Amino acid sequence: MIDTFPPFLIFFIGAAILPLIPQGNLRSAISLIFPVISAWLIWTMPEGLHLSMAFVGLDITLLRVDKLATIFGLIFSLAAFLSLLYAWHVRDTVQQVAALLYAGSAIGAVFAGDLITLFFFWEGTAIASVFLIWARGTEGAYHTGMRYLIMQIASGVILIAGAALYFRTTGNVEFTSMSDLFAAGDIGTILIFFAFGIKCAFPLLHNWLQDSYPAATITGTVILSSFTTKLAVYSLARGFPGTEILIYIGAVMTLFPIFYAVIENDLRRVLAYSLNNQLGFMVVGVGIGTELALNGTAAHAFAHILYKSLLFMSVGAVLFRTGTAKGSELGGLYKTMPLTMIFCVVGAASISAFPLFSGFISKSLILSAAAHDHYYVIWAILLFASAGVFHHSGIKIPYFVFFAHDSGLRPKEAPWNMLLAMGLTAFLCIAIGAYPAPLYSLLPYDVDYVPYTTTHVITQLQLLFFSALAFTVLMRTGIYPPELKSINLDTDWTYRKAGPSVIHWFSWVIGSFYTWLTKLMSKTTERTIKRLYRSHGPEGQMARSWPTGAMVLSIAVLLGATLFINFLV
Amino acid sequence: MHHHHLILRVVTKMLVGAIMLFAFYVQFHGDFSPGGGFQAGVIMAVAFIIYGIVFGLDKAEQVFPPWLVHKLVALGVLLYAGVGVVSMLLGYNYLDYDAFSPHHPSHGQHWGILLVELGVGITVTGVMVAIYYAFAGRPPPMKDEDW
Amino acid sequence: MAAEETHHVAKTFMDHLPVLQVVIPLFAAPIIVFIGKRSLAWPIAFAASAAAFVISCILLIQVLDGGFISYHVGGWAPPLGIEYRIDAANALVLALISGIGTVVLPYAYESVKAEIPKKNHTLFYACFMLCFTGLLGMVATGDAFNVFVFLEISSLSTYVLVAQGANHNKRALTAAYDYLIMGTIGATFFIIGLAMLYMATGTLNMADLADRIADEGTNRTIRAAFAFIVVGMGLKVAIYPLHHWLPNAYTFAPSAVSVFLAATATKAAIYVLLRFMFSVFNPSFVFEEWTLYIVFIPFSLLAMFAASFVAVFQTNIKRMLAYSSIAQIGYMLLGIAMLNATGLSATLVHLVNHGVTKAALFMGVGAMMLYSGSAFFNNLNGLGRKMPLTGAAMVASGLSLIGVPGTAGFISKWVLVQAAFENGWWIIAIAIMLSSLLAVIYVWRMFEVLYLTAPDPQSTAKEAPLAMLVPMWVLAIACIWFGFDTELTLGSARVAADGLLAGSAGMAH
Amino acid sequence: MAKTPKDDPANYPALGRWLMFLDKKKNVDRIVYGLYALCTALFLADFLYYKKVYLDLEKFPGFYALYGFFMCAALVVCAKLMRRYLMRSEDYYAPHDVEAEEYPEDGLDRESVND
Repeated sequence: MIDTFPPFLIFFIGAAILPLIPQGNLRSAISLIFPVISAWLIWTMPEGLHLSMAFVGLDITLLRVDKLATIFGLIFSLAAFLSLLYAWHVRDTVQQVAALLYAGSAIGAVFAGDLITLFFFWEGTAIASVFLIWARGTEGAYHTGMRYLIMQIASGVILIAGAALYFRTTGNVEFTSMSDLFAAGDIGTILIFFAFGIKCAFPLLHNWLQDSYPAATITGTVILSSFTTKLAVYSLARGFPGTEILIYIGAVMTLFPIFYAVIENDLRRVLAYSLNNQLGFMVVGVGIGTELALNGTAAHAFAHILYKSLLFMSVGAVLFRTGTAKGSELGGLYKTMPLTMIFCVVGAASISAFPLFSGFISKSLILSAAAHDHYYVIWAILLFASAGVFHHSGIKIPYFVFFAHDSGLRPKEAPWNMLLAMGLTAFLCIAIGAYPAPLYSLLPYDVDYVPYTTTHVITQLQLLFFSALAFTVLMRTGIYPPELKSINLDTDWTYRKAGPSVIHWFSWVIGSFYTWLTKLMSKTTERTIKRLYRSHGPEGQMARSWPTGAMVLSIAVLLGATLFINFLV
Repeated sequence: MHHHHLILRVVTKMLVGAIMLFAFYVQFHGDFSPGGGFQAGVIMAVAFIIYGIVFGLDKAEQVFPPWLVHKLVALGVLLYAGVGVVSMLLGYNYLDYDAFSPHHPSHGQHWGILLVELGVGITVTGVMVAIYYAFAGRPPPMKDEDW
Repeated sequence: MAAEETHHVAKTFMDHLPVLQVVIPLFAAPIIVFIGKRSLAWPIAFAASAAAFVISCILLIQVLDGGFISYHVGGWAPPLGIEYRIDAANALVLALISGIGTVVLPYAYESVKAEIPKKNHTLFYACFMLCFTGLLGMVATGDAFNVFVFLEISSLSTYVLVAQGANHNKRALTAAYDYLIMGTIGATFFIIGLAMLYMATGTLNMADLADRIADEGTNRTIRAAFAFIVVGMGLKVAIYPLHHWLPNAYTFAPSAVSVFLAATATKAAIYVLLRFMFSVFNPSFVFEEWTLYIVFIPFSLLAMFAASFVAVFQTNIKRMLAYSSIAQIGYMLLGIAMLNATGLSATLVHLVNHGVTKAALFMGVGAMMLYSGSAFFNNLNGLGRKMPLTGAAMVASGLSLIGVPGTAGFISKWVLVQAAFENGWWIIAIAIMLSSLLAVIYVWRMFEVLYLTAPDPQSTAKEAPLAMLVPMWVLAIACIWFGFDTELTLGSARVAADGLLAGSAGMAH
Repeated sequence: MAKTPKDDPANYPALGRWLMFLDKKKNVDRIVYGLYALCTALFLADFLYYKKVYLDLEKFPGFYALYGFFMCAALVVCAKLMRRYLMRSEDYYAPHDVEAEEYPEDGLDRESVND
């Protein structure tokens, strides 16, 4: 029993008992225990299906343990631990409980063996996570949270609709590869794909991500960055491996956010764009669907969660100390926050895939898989995106925060818990990058890939340093776009600006039409009622007590009519 | 009124007995020849009705009090239905006359039909007389304020 | 014949149930008169109706598997003798009639005391029992002529019962008279139809009739018979243009009689109509289909709207309920006209659900009339607040009359709409929903009067006596209960509908 | 910017003080020259080893270097062009939509701009 204790339950139990513990260091310390227990459970859980049961006539499986689920479960537990450590100083019960519920739901979803269980946890992540945005307490955050919630819930609703259709087609709700059905154009599977796509921030469905992550609390953003999108990647890897369209979707995903990232001012939004770009690599990996590519996706997700958390943590620490995360307001912080700066650089190096950092050993798996399967254009795009991500995440973030022009801000170094969390994460990033064998052993398939070859190291260094060179040249020549207090239009313009104004216009047209109509209607209705009253009212023809003779006449007429019909046909 | 129509009264007195006798004839021959409870009951009722017409409602009600009429109406139905119930109690179907003489079903049929026809006769007599009483004893028309 | 060939096996109580169903109340009526004691009249009537209810329940359980029970009166096998024939369709209606009868009697105890002069009490209960017998007999029998006999028994006693309202309002007499004329004409048409059938086939047993019509096909006599039977029985059903007797009869009859008639009389007639249209005549006959399409559908649509409009404008609540009954009968006829199993089960289930609902509403009105003296809206102002339990029961059953989900009325309308969609008649489905909206209006008017107006300060109204409240609540709870547990109502209606749709094959021995 | 005690390098963390050399333009220039040198070295390194790659394109000497440089330059130029069409003021969607308020004070010893 104990070896198949569902790990998500640990988090839920934690969420239940945490509010009972007095607010303070004790509570923060205890909150760290749950991810540890969860990781241990996941580590020891035997592979196979556990806790299967019948639920309203459906066979559901709460725990499906295999290597793909295990690696995601482990990194989620690890991310939860690091995020909670980073959030040690937070004294807000809502955020603490939401964080545990959110992590628990995400882990539950990863181990879900069927679409119904998946749906429940899917919605669980949506509902729990929105509190991390709302906890910011500002009006903008409230509206952003609402938009975020609508998108997430919509994804869940589409998922359950797809699951229902899927059940009708196949007669079961097992969550397994649906690539063949999808290729055959099955509508239920397409809906499920679409639901995953929303959560995975596919192009044109992506904007909830860039909209919400910068709006959440400092610690909330770190937690948010780890789970939702990676859960979607996991779901795609589980449900749609080898679906070719994913390759192109992924390629576009890697591409367009880097343009936005270059000109974005809010650095947490820059990170959100680069998160989107990194997801693109994973989606391409799922789309290629070979063992190498899927290994790449899992490894990249693992590495990505760590370095993306690290980057969000360092920018969060700056935000915590200065009250802003805008490139135009910051600069020169290396003097007073050198440790944060170093951790940020480690994160930047990891995301840029410098040799000896974690991105190097995971991203290259996907690039190799693309080249190996002759997707040359895709390969070129991914290469470009790698250079681009170095450009905005690797250089832009540390440069504008910690160097560039001196903003005059002299904040204190980040608090100890943040430093500790960043330090641990940075250590993991480097450890994985320098010694990838343990990570490779966790991957779903056997790995015979060697990342550190002369060719790979040198070409990668060429790519990165020449990108840096481009940055330097452009910076020095003044071509590089300065950080400006501004925002950039994205797809959210459609529903934040265009939609409302179209609706406004329509409501005006319909409103005036309606006013005209109601005037007309009220007159007509009044007349109709009067007429009805004349005929049907107590004194009316229809309600009067008829003389017996008249009644008899009606019988005769009806009899005649019936006889006539009967003889006619 | 009693002093008028002497001939009518004498003839009526003579006829009433004969009508009753004829009624009994029709009643008890009902199972062999044309006749039976319905006809006999009406004939029997006629005897009382003609008596009432000629001698007045009061006299007729003295001879055949209304309460008795009501009871007889019910009694006839009870007799009819009772035969059925008894046959049922004897383990046969409702109104299965075989019940009354299982070994000679035709005897049973005789008994059964006789009793049932008697019940019909009694009820019909009662109903016809009751209708006559009701019409003849009608209270005056309603006053305007009753409406 | 059978008696001569085989030795007799003694019948037990259980074998006699089909006939006992009718005989017990039939026996009760003369006993009440014969004993003639006012204090015993009610107990006897109640005992008889309770026994009938128990029997009908046992019968319903026995035939729910789709089988039937045949009972030969007098030991004469059909088609010669009279046959009592119970299957799911009539067992359901029997249960409704005897159930309502049993529930109405305790209610009648108080209501009759208040509304009818003492000297008439014994006769009232005797007539009530006769009416009860007649309705049960009409439904239980498998002999066409027997249907007529029981139809007359129930009709004649109904005229008397309606006339009892004269003590309260003299218009009850004209209402009874109108009903008598119309009812007699209907019964006459019916018997003319039967005579024609007898002439054409030489038999009166329904199953035998069905066989012969199926074997020999139709001729003009049979078609004429069909027309006469449908119109004659249609009058008892109160099909739309033949409904004029109904509002007055329901309005001016004593409360207990209104309750009983509204819940059972037209329902029994609908059952007979169903039995003749589907079992005796083969529903696949073209002329029958055309009659349904040309006569039933337009008139039931007319009933649904015209009668509902009248109900909306009524100032007398009993009259309003009467017109609403006419509209509801429109639904039932529509279900028949759908000519599919779902439609028929909608009719059968609505027959039960509406019976229960209407009975509860009339009971509520009757209880209020104890204090208000009339059923006009302006005399009932605010009584819902003065009589909270009565008012609550009326609200519950009013919701069921509208067809709010979670009430019995919803189930039957839902099935009816489904049947319409099955035939692709979505316009009719829309019409059903629209006319339900009218029901919302008139029921709302009732709620408004009962709750939202100020009560008359001089009103002496207080909560109704327990003997009225209990039956009212039994029915009101049934309205809700059947809205959730459809196993009994809808389940047996479906079995019954399948049996009926099998046509003459459903009557095969 | 007025000099405050906080601005005094003596109050910086040791690591921060050590990094102060970046403040001097000369040192920054040195780093940039270092980068130029490194880039040249990496470009030349391409001629010195056997390239084990999938594509013929990759074998082109300095392919990665040139690809990285020109694509990044193109990226920045394109993004700059995009800015022309996409940039809006911060209050575009709603007033106070971005950072409606200061980050809520939660009692920790945070330093703000005005200290």
